[in-house]
Amino acid sequence: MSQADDDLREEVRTWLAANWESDQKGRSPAGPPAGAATPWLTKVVEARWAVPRWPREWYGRALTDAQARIVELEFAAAGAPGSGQDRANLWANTALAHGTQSFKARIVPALLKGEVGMCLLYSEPGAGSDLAGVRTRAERHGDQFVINGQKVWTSMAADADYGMLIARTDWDAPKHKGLSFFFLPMKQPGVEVRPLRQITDEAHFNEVFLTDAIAPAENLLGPLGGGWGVLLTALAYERSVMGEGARGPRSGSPGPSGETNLIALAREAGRLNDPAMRQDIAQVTAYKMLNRLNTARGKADLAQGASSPIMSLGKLAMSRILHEEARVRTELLGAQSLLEGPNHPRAEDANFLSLNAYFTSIGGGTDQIQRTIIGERMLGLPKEPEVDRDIPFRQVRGV
Amino acid sequence: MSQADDDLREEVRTWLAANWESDQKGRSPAGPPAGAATPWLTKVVEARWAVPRWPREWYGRALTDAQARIVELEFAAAGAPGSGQDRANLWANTALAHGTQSFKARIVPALLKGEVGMCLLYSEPGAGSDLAGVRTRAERHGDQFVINGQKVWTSMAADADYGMLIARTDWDAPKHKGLSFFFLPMKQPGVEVRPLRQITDEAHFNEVFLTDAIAPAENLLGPLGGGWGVLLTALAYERSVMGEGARGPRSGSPGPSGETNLIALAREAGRLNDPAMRQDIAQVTAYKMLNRLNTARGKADLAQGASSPIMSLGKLAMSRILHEEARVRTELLGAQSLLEGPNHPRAEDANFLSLNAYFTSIGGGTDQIQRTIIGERMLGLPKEPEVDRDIPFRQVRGV
Amino acid sequence: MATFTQEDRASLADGLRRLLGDFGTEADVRRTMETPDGYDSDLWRRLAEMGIVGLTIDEIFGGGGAGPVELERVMEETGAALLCGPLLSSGVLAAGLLQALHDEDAATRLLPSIADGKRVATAALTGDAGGWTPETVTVDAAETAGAWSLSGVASFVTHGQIADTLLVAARARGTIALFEVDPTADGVSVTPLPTFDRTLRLARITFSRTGARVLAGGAPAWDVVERALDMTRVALAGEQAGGARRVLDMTVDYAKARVQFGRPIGSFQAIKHMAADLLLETESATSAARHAAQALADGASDAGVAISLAAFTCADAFSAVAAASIQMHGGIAFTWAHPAHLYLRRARADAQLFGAPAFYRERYLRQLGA
Amino acid sequence: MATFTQEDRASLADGLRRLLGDFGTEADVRRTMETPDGYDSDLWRRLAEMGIVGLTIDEIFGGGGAGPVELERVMEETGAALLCGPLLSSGVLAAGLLQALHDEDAATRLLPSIADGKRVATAALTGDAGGWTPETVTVDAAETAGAWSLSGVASFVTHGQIADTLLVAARARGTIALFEVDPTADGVSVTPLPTFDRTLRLARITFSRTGARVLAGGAPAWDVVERALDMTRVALAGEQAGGARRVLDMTVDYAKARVQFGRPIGSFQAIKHMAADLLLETESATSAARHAAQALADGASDAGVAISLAAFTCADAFSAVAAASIQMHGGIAFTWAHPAHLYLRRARADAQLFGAPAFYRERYLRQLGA
Repeated sequence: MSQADDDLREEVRTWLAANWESDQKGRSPAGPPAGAATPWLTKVVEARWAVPRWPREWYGRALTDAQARIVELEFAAAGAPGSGQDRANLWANTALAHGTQSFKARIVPALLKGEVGMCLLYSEPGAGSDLAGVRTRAERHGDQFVINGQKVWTSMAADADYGMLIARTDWDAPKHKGLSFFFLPMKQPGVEVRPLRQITDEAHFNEVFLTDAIAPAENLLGPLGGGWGVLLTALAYERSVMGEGARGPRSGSPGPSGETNLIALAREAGRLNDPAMRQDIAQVTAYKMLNRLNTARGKADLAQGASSPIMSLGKLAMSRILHEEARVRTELLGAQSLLEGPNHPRAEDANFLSLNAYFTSIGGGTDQIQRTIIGERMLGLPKEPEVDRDIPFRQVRGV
Repeated sequence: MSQADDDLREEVRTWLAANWESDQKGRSPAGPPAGAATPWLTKVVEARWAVPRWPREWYGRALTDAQARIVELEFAAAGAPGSGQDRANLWANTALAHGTQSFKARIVPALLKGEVGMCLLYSEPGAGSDLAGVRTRAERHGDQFVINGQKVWTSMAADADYGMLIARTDWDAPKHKGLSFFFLPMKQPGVEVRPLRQITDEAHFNEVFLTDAIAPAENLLGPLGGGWGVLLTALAYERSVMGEGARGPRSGSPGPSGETNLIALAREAGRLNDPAMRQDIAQVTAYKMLNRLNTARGKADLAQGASSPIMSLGKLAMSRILHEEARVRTELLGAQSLLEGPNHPRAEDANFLSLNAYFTSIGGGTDQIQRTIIGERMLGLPKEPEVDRDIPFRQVRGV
Repeated sequence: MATFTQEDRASLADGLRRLLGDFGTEADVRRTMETPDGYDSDLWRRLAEMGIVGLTIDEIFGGGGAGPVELERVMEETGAALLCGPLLSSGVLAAGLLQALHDEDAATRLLPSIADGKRVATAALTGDAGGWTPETVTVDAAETAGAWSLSGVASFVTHGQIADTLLVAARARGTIALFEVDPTADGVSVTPLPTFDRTLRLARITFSRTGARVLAGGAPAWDVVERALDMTRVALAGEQAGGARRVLDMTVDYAKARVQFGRPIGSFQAIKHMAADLLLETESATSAARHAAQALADGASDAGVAISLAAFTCADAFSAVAAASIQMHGGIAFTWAHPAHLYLRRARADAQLFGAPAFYRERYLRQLGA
Repeated sequence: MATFTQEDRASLADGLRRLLGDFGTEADVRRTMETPDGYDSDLWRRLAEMGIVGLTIDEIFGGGGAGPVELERVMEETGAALLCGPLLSSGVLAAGLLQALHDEDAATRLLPSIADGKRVATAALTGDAGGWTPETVTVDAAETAGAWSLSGVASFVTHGQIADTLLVAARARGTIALFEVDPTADGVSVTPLPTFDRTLRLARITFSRTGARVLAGGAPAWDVVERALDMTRVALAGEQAGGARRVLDMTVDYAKARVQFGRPIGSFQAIKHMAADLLLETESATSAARHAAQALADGASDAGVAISLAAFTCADAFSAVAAASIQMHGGIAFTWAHPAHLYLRRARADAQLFGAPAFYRERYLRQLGA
């Protein structure tokens, strides 16, 4: 520990002691939710604690990662939110990395202070696994882009002020090269948000219909036709946050099943002495523990600078955990699993989980896509022939 | 039942009564093994009972399939071998369908009478799943072909008089179009047979090294460059025989494990009351029963002329059965499965099966290849892009 | 009993498929499953007219006189279409009890109106624990001066909330006997149970000194229940096999049509190989269900083994196919508007209705003498 | 006990990997596994010189004074190379017993020669039933005038046929005590057992009034056995994790190089996705083995849970990876000449050596309080 580190820690502590009262609102790791703006967040930003890794001209202190961790640790110790946004605020990082000076000057502070709500306009009915196949059309007219198309699986769309949008600006370029990335203003007539009813009978997501929606030219992030690159960095931020166990907007939630563990349920159901069930209970419990151990080891490797393939295995592992837990819960409940509703909470758990598990095994890239990514990026296995890669997008089958 | 059918049945019965003594040697469904030639087989052939569906000029009676079944049933009832070779004799059927008149005249009767031993020269070290990728070279010199290359997984090669050989005669044609099919004489200096030691520590198969081996031009079956078509019909015969439960030369054998069933083993091991093991035992026993039911239903559909996807599922099902049975046997034995040898027959069963199961899940097309075939031929799912299909073979990667 | 040729069975199935194609579409299912009664009285009438409701009821009682083989084929069609309604409860289970019982009077009184669909009957055979074994019966019968009354609880009663007639298994004189109860009688309270499978209806029924008509003179009746349950298990197996096949067909069609990365997703091995495995499960389920039906029809000595095999094979196959189907469809099948989850809900319900797969695997092994 | 930094551990592993790369190649393994003794005395000497054999033996006895964490890392390397020899029997299990026992004399007499590899010791802890629980001990000890003798049977004794010293668990005065036996003593009969894993050596040993030296004064010793077994389980988990990783690497390399249909087979989803699943199993095994080692080193209260978790996770992972590897290689891995089956044989052996995965899953649940 250097003297500089000690001084820094001292400075943060002193500042927190002087400014933090612990009754304040928290933040989601993916950035403050809409309307989460608080005097506190503003204070944190102005005191340059929100993004200590960033340069001074952008509310930062140009600290090293190690130093920034010190700041985050002190904030965590005090239970104070708002720091570490240089790692975790998907929106602000994307804007800072790719926005124009004037746009950044306007949007970045607002994002850090939680003054604007955001959503993701990535997936389309025709572009799920194949995100680069989006067909939402953005055409330049003077100093603005006119956007037409449909997006889906957008959470928080109703409250959002902006959506990070990937749209096609060039139909003659190959699929990855004709895309552009925008901060699309959501509060306008051309944007219609319709809740999407899920198989769980909930509606956490929306379809977003874009009809001559307008994005000012300065809301273009990155170069025209360079949207895929911007999207990849944005997805990387998202994954890094998800990797830390926080649930990004496109990851699943175990739902009620989290409330009680399998052993408790088995005891309650009088099945804890069934040797066959015990094997299943042990295995699912083990899968969960192993996923925690893998994540911890992956983090440790990364902390030591060693690259680790483990992180990207987490989602695949979680998918198996959720589906297997649903299966075992159902078997433990037997006929009870026929029922649902508030009077049958255990059945509700098992049934909800049996459906919501697909959220993780499909959402944010299906298990099949994950296996391809792991095989190619982690194990270095060769890609398949890509029939749609180097031809004009308008000639791709199905377009 | 028509009068003609009754007359036929009567004729067969009378003939069998007059000629068959039940102390004679049996035949393998894939055709008489080498050296299985018997006076009896000769008798059957000359009496035109061996291939009743075939035309009269080829030892047959031009009977309908229904009539031929009557003949086979009578032979089966008497326990007499030799009939039904028009369905089951891979070698004779292939020769009859594709050989030249003079070649057929010489080879077909010998095959029906079991006077010549046969083997298959299909797979190569570089052409396993991708059989059409064979690189054994056949070059025409005057009235014969000179053959160089290596074949593998050939059973009965040491005793064989001929091998059915697929070799490449045109390297500038696409992979499927440059192949030709031969009856290769095996007893010649250019053919070296080396036993292949398997992971089971047995050697049922051989590598066959071909060094300037000679095949007379008249041993070419089908047109030059038309070998793939001939191979497909040959494989179809093989599958139809295998589909009937008989094990073709490239299908697996359950080995010792067949001798005792799982319930008996569990009782012997004192594990029959373990509820967890009982679930596994029930499931594996069920898989076996289901495979029998599927085969029976598939045959019934075929008998009614309805096409049935079931037959081609049998190999995939058998693969699961064998691997799962090995797993359950091992779990039942516990520490005993560490051992092998004559003093530990149960361990020998489990360990042998755990290895030999790959014979079925890899041999004759891996489970993965089977799933592709089932998906495309049975379910009509589209093929993958084939990077090597329409280019000269010499340009194919890896050649 | 009437005899049916292969052609009779095929035309019966074809006619039913056409009827369900007209009046039992996905839209009809979605509409019907939201109604309190959970069935479409109009479609029910048509099914009765076609002879489906009374299919296995003796012809002397106005039924079709068919057996398990015909029933299984019919259920493959209703399973494929996710038919909502009391066919299994009334036409199969309740009718099966009345035909297995030796009670001429009850049969004469009840079977004709069950066959023509005007009467919906069901059976109350188990308590809150579920299980469908004699031990799980929690209704007691008492006789005073030749008059019987029932007290206790029956649960998981399929379509109990719409039944005109309840056939109740109750403890009487140290055995299990069957009783006929009018659900509107005093002391009967019928509570609908919320079901995860919204095409299903279940009820919990309490009896408190409820007047009941004893059937077959109160003779021990659990063997009768088992015979009716065997017919029901065969029917359910057919429903599961038919459901699995329809889901597989839907999924394969989608895999051919859905293009990602410039290719139909069915051209990717991940999807293609899953589909091949599902075909094996589906064909095995069909084989198991039809084999069980034939064995029961033949009165084969191993019919019980065949029925247990079908019970867990078809339950697991339908569940596996319905579950994999959602994964193979991807996001679109995560929406309420897509039918995939309706099949998964049905598959999960069918797998528990008269005993779970693990129960039947254990039973199968016991029946095999282990 | 010595302290090791991350760097120390890395260089220890690197040095061992180089040594095995020179003298523990596949060819060496194949040659060694066909010898009666099943180990290469030359390589054994080098391992001793490198401090591997005595790694976890206290420094005062000439060992390396290392703990479970270093041992686990080392075993990952020996597992990857399919090392043949009594490392686990002598350097881990027997040495572990002597270090857990309070018998200064035995420790002083035996540990130094075990550490320098000149003495091969092993432990006889179970009978013909296997099981490695006190109930499965089938050797009885009798004392007459201060002299102890053993009678009975011990089986599955690892490397029992080459051991210079046997540490035997026997029933004495109604408890289980440990005894030291010279295998050349009267009444000892050592029968080698044929093993499916040809890189392993097992023996069955019978004792008939065999003179034995009682250890720790005949104090109840099963807790000592459990402590030595915990160290052994951690070592075995490391061996399994290392074996799984080597097999996965081999398989991935082959999938990149092997061309069929004009493409490396690793470009097909069927192979690629299998490999991805195997990576998850392999990483989980590595995490479980290292976590168990750390927990044991820390004397954590949940070390037992961590060790059970590692025991079945690493056993199942190694078995699954070795089995899938053969399928992914195809025909070439069905030949004796290909190493894949050597790993499958080792994986199947390791999964049974000190208790099967199902046994450890059950134990894990009990240790979790269920």
